[in-house]
Amino acid sequence: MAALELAGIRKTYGRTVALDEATFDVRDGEFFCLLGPSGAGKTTTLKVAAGLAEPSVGVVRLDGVDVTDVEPTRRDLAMCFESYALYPQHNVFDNLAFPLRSPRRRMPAERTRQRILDITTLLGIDHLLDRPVTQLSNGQRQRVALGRVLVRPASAYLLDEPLSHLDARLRASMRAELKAISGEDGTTTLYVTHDYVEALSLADRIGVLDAGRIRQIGTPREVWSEPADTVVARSFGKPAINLVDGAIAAAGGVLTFVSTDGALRLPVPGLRTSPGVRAQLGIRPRDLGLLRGAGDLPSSLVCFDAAIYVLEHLGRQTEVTVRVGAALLSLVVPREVADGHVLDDKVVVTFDPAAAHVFLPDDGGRRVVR
Amino acid sequence: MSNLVLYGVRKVFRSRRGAPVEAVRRMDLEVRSGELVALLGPSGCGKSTTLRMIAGLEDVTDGDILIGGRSVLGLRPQERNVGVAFENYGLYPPLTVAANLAFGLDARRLGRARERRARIHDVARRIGLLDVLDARPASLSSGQKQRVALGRAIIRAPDVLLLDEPLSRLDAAQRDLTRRELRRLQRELGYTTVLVTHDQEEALSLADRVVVMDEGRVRQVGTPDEVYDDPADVFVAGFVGEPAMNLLPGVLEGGGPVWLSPHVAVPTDIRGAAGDVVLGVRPEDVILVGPDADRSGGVADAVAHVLVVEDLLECTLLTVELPGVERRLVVQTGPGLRAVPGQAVSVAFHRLRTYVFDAKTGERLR
Amino acid sequence: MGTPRWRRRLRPYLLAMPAVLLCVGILYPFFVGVGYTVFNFSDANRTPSFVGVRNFVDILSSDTFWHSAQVTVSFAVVATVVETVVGVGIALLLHRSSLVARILERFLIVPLMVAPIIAAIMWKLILLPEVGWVRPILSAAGVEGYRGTDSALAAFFWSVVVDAWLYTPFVAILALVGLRSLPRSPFEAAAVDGANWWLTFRRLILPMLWPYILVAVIFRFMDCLKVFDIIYGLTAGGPGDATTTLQISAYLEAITYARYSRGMTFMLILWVVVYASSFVLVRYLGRVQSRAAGSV
Amino acid sequence: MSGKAGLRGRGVLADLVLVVYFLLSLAPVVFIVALSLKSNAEQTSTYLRFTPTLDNYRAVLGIGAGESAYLRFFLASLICAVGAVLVSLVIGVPAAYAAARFRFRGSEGLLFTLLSFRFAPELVVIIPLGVLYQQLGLYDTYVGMIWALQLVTMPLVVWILRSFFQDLPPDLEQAALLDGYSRRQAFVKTVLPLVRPGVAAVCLLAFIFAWNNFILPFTLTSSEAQTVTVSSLAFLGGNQVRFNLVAAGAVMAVLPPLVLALFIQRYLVRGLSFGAVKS
Repeated sequence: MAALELAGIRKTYGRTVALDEATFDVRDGEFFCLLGPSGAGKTTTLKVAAGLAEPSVGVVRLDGVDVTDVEPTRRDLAMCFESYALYPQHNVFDNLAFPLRSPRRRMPAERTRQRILDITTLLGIDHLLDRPVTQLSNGQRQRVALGRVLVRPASAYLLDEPLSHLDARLRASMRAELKAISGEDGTTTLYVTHDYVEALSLADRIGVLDAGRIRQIGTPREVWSEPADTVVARSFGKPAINLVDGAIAAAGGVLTFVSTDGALRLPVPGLRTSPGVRAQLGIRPRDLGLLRGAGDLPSSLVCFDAAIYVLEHLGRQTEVTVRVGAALLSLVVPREVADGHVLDDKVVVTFDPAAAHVFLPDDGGRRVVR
Repeated sequence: MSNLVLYGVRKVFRSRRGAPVEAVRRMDLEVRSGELVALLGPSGCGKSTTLRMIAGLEDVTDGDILIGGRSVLGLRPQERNVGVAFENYGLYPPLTVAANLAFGLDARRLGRARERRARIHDVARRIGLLDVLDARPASLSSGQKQRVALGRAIIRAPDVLLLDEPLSRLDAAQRDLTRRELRRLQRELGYTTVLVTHDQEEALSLADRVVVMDEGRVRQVGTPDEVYDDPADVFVAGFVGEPAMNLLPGVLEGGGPVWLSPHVAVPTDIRGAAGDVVLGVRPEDVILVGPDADRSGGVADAVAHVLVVEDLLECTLLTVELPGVERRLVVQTGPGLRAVPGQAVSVAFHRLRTYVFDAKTGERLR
Repeated sequence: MGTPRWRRRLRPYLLAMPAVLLCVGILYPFFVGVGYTVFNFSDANRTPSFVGVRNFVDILSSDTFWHSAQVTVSFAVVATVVETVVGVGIALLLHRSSLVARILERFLIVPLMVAPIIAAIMWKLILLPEVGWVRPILSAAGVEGYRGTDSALAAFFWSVVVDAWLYTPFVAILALVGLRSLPRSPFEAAAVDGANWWLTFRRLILPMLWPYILVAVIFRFMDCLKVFDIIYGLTAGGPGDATTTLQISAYLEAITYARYSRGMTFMLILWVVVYASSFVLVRYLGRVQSRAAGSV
Repeated sequence: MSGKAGLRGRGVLADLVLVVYFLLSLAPVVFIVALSLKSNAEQTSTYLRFTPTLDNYRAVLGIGAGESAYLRFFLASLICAVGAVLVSLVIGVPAAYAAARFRFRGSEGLLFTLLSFRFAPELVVIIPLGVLYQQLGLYDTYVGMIWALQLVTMPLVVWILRSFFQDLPPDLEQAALLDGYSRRQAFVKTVLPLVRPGVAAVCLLAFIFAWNNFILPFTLTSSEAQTVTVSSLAFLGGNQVRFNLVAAGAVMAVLPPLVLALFIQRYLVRGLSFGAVKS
């Protein structure tokens, strides 16, 4: 086990910048998730860490030792490729044995066999050992690829979207499995994913990567409740956070957010900003509600008028999209609350000002602190 | 707009090698005028084949297809007035977006040049393609491609609109956005629509009615709520809903309880049946009873051992082990639950939302 | 335990080194040959003297050169067009689910594997009035007075026929692969849109197939510009100089008459033409391919 | 599809056109085989009906006559083509791998130089090469021919192998590196087994092209290293031409490439188009 550190990594391919000044460290035994959309530079980061790509600028350290010039073979890292990178000429067993039989390890045959059996049983692929990998489904291949990493001890694991090709049910159970394994085994892990649920579930800390730049590093709770900017805010939650364009005004001494067309006006007290700036209001869909009948409204909530744009069932809940002026807002409510509404119905939406975030589009979407 | 009726439709693929494959088995379905019906199922369940038969891209082995009360069996795709948005878009790569939209109008020589231009403009405006009319498909984002495919399908005002996995190639953010727009557009235009998807969330959120298919067979037809709350068999139960329903093997006793292990019995209302069953309960319908989950008030069915805790902030997922039960149980609770692996929790199964299925046939027992 | 960067940087060069040496080994005679063009080097004149651009002036003002150039270009254009049109046509016919097409496709490559010089010999025999099949077939069709390749037009015609016989399959194979790699859904969409075959062909198939056709055209055109085997074997450039292409002229100059400098000058001019056309065509191909690339 | 019924008439017509094309395409082959089986008496007197005889083949191969020039040419073709392919392979595999996997200065230049060999009119190199060979004593030798044939085989080997290497995701070798293998081991254990069929196909194709080449041996050999293609033409040159013998020689010269081509159908398109078109 080792601590892994990337410092000031810049990686360019021709004129395109894949990674820009990426700096982060994965502590000894920590599970660190890099979250970002495709093309954000996640795989490049892993390849730089593994030594498969040479950074244009920057340093990679393992346990404080500069390994930037060390061949990948000698870094003692294990990596799971998104493309699986299984050896098509071998069956499952030989794929898993490949790292154990390498000149660096030369594990005795009996121990190799035992180790492979343990791991494949854990991953639920022990019945496939004699199968050529070309005859496996994508989900099975992915588990073999993961197995090839877990089968051997390493200073750190580098995992590139190891669950992305599994179906929903299997993904959820493998995620839980992976969480259990990492809890017990405690190998330093750098995990790359585009799925925020995986990041929230698995990570000790999350780094949000976008267009080659790290936007924020923090615990799941930090990146969720204190997003550094709109990119981070949009990375978490389903449906995604609502972002409404507008400006900050001072109405009767209280700072108020006013949407561009003036249709939405909401007080946002306690902001450290001045009236007149352009702003984006961010509200998570689960922080909005629908007012049913003339029931009394908790004093902490404010409300505004809207019209129903679309209703979508999500099991026991319904995602309601409402229109306020030109802005569309999604909210998620229990099914019975939405039942009976039809398109273009007038509704009253409730909202907790304390749950709102304000971002400054003129400042790269940075969040205003309260 | 016309209604669409499938009457005993079958499709058998014969290959020179191997046995014939029955891709669709005797399917009966009526899609009412203006309705959106989703065909939902895993890949290879026959849903795309059904769509292709309606479009005329695939022969019908048996049965009849009627659009607006008229059989279309003898008609080539060119002669059926259907609009199709293909899964991989099927855009015409050499043509601009405008020419892609115009292709069907040109081919059928619909209207004068000026009317056609006006129509293209109108459709492009509706689905937000005005800026890219002169671009070629290769330079579009997948969201734009998807909208071109949709625009091409609706521009001729088809009798039936067929959408094959229309959102599958979009990323999560785009998918949510496009899904919403698609739903709104279909409502406004009122097209009779058949949508094919493997994504249960897409089917539930878009459709008026959902047809769940598996291995060429229709498992259930119903509204999204019916399919979700009242699954007809174990396949539907397991396929619809996320996180997926827990399906635990057990033994049903005559008196009602299902024994999951010698230590865990779950009472049910089923009388007069006994034998091997599968007990189904959604993670959200498992209730935590005890100091940390005082909102239930129910009586615990079992004491479980927590294996994994996933705090997803919108909710918390627990993976727990019931005494003597091999299959693990997933429990979904509201956000902010404090639990640690190794802890013991009491769980209760929501009485009205616990389903029992015959272990052999998969049929729901009531 | 690190490996210095310069050693990692060197790795590809070490791997490519032998190939580079080989290129040098082939480029060296080429440059020596380019040197010949400013001397008057021949077997008769083994101690050449510098003549400047006189070789170029002589050749560019000679009728022989312009005649050969005209023959070469006409041959290249006619043969390429014929092979492309027929080849693409055959590919379209083969790209159907017909039993006949499936069986015949297996024989497509047969001519392609025949050495061009052997093909020329075969055809020479076929065209011989004494043993060949052409005379009886023509007379059966009522055409008399067939006399093989002894007129300028006939020699040119049959040269093109032999080239087309050999290389039409090349175009057809490329076009067929192109057709098979085209996505299916645009054509299904076209059917649903109500398009007939001609509209589909004109607006979709042809433009989508263009990158493949272009590869075939480039290869055929470039090869035709330097055609040697077929014409040498069939007519040896005759009758007279009716089918004397540039490479045959150069051969006569440099090898038959051993006038190296003049032969080399011929070749250098042809080489410039070939290089320039390949440069233009390959760049155009690059544009077409990159345009076709991202398209789904 | 119900639509097919309307096209059935057109389908028959299309099949008919195909049949005509293939008759024309295969007729010369049938002709030459027929001619090679004719006796001296029948070669000028009959077209299709004749009594087949293998005498011409016996004559060409010198069976019964003790010594055969043709077999010597055959052997020369074989030595030159195999030699050229082997040299190209040894030099080309590392170069193709480097060009596929690394971006390095000059890689494009190298590739395009090789491609320009393919498109260059051969004489542009042959004329000075011939003079050079006379001076070095390489004229009419196997070594000289093998060297000159690199003009034909080398671009093919490098370009096509590069496209094979490019098709393999680098992930495989990278995985092997991380699994604890050296670069050489990674190449041998992961890449090589996967490209082996492709390499074999390229070798065969390069062999065919080397075998079929005419202008190089025609200008750079005279007797010792003269190949089948050149000698076939020489048969036509004599005073007393026996067409049936020429035909027999031609058939034998065509046979090896045709047989080998059967093994590489899958890779043929990629080979013929230098990797520009993949099937």
